[in-house]
Amino acid sequence: MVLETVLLVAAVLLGIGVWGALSQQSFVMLMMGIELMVNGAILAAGGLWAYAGGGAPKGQVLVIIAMAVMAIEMAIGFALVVAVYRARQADMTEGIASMKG
Amino acid sequence: MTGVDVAFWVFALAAVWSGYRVFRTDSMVRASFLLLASFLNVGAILVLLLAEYLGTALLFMMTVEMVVMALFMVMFMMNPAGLNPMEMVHQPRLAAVAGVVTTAGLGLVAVVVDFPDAPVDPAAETIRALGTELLGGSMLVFESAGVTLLATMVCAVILSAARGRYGDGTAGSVAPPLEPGGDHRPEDDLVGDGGGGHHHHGGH
Amino acid sequence: MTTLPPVVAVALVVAVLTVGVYGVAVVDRLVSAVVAGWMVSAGEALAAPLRAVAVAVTRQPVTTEAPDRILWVLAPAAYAGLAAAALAVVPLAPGVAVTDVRTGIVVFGAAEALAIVAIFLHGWAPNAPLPLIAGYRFVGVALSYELLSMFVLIAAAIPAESMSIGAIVESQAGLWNVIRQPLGLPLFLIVAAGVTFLGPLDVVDSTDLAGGGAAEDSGMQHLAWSAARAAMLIAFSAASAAVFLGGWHGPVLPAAVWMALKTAGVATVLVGARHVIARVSPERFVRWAWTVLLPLAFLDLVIAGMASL
Amino acid sequence: MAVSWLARLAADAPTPVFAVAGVDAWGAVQELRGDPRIRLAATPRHAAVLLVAGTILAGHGEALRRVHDQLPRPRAVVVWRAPGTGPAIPALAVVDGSADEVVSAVGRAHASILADPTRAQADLLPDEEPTEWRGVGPFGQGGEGMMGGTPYGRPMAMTGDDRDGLALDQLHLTLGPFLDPLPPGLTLDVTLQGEVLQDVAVDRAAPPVVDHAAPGDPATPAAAARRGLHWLAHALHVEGLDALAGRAAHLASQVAVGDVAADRSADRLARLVTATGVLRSLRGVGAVDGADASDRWRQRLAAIVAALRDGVVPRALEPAPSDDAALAGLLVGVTLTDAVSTLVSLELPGVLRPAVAA
Repeated sequence: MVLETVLLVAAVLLGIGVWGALSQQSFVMLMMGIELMVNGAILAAGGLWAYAGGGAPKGQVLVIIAMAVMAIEMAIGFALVVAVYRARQADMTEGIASMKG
Repeated sequence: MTGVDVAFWVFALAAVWSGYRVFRTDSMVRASFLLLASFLNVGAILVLLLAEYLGTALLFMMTVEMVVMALFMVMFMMNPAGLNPMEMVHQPRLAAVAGVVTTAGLGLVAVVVDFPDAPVDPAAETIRALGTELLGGSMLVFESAGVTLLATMVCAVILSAARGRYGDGTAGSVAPPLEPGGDHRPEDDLVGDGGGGHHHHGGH
Repeated sequence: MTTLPPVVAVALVVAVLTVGVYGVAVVDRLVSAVVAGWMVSAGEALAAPLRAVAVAVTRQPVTTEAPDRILWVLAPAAYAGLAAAALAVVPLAPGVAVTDVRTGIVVFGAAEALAIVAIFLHGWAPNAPLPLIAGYRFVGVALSYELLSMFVLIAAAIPAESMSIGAIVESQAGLWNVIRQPLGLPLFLIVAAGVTFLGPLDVVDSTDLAGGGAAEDSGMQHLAWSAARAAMLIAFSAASAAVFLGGWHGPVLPAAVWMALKTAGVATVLVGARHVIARVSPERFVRWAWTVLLPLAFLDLVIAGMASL
Repeated sequence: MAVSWLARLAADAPTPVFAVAGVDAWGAVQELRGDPRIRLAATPRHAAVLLVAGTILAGHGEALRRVHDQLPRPRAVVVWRAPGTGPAIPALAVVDGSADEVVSAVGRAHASILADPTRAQADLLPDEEPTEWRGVGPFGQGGEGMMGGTPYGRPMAMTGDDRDGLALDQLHLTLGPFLDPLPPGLTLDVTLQGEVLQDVAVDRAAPPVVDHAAPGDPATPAAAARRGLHWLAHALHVEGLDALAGRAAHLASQVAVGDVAADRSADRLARLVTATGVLRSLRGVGAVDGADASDRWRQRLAAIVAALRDGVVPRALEPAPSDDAALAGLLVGVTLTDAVSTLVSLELPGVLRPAVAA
């Protein structure tokens, strides 16, 4: 386990997240892709903190912020899905092809 | 290879494999819990990296989050149990290319860039340092995150509530066409349709 | 805090859980006999768990239509494993912790949260309606006490100035947390009853769903699930004893004996409550949890914070 | 030998029994909860012996056979007080005697299948999928596309409005006729959204065979107390208080043999039941004509105590829903837990009479 391998694993996770977020039609599956991207980012930040940051506490704060971002993304994402579903009965991205109305 | 290395590769492969399976399974519930498995493995790697608190906090947070996720998945999507095949994708080629390009680009950065070599001291009080930092130097950041989360909660409740400040939240909205991209049919408007729309899942 | 060698540590956790599960079964038998007004001899009560095991072993497993076999088998194993993980961070005597990590209460909280997943999947896996309803119902209820547990544990960590459970025990040398933070223990016991779905909070394997989450389990499968449930009860009892009842602190008797007595006491109270308190409706409990229990947990945190100023 | 040692150990345990009872034998079955030699299981999956008691309606033959096959092997059937009509089921033992005799017979049946598993009873129904679906559709899933078909014979969940104005998936279920918490023979077709009942219909598919099944009003105080205690034992069991249910059932058997100490025990039982908080937790559940489940429990407890202590035969109890529609109306819009609590709290014959006389 060295910095390069940790970052490579993080890159693969991010790549899978990008692929999932772009290819999935369902809102919730799309959000899963985004979560997986943040997962990769957290791993990368943790790896850099441990190997290149000399254990600076600010590095850990960054990870905590990433987790907060994930929580916010989730909460707002689900709230939007509920709002859209309530208004349009749609839970797929194509279901709201037009944003009017 | 030391025990830590073996553990790292086990966790890393498990994280990647379960992350990939998220988008390849037929069941929403399995998808959520595979994503959780990916998070758990990343949390375990963080513990190996001596970020004990972050690793365990990630486990804790993601578990609750994925339980909520699974609930939502099943609430909003048909076929929760994976009895029928689930293939809801668009632009698969573009997505795959984007994924590979992202991985390759970031991987290149990981290999090529010469990062400073400053490993964390295993004896350091990292958790105490984190606590002091959160309530000391980075207090503004920490508090901003807290306030943002509060604002998020308020927003989420407002967005998802059935009734807004100005009456019914769905007033003026229209039902989606039956086919993606199809014409909107006025008779499908939700307004005045007491029962709500039943078209979306009306596949048979 | 020293850490035991891995082999000893695993053996210790398995031994404590085995004795604990057996003890829970015996106490359950005794309490239910007293409440039912039956005569039960000590030998009979001691033999009851073994007989129950024999009944389970002689039954063949059954299956449902298109179940998720892997998860169905994995769920009890995961639940028991989480009980072991939760118990591992609780020191059983000074210096005798399996792994007294610095983030003890966070690990305990994570095990608790993952237990929700295990219980849900156990209901989901058989692909049958009643277990499925039980699984979803549990998730709905469980999300409301996850916060409670974290608040009371953090409040207990404040006077110790550490998240390690060993340090929390040390901080109670003079005054136990049950007196210093009177709201902590009752709230934590509610969480314990919830995560092990006992008695008033048995919203999972409840009789109103004809067995609920375990309605499709038979023989060994049901036995494994019940044993995992009892193991989690022991983990929670040990944590309650360590975090709120002063752990190994106590006069005259050796430290480990005090810890064992306190753990057994908490477990007995929880098992006894099962037979004398009626089940609450999940819907009403959730309302009550968010409007009454959560503010109480806040108050607990405020009391702990004020006291440490 | 290890196996026989295990079998002996298992035979010494309380025998796990799943009871299927006709209306006429339901009370007697509840009284078995007071016997420590057997344990009435909540689901056939937890049982070793199937106890078929009293008159089973001919229309419930299919359901009875299905329950039989749900018992894990090795299994045995004991038939008790069968009138000779109704669906036939192969039995290891047929008993027409007292509760004590049937408990002994159940224990013997369990011991005999443990000692010799070849004596255990085979499946009654063929092991096959309820619907032919394999190979149909592009993925062999039994339908067309992601939404199509009825995988494993079950329709896909369709959406319907819930109480928060969101159109979410619904689950259609049939509960009964032998579901442990429900009155015997009652079959409900329900539509669930989450745990909330959106639609309830009482199923009348099973034609009645006998009409003497509905118990008449009790003539003596002892009979009235016993009937009340049978109800109490079942109700306590459903509310998660099995040990107290055992106490109530035991008291019922004491009353049956004319034990003089029964009145004091009844008083104590009523106090214990009140102390569990069950009356408080049922407040506001299933109100009929202003009386909720809690009121019905309180009335019934008072009636039991009065019958035993003062020798009073209680007058007709609180109002029950008059017909199926009223019963279904009582259950729609509440959670499954509350619906079950409501059903349990109702006077049983009030629910069952229409079911038998339809």
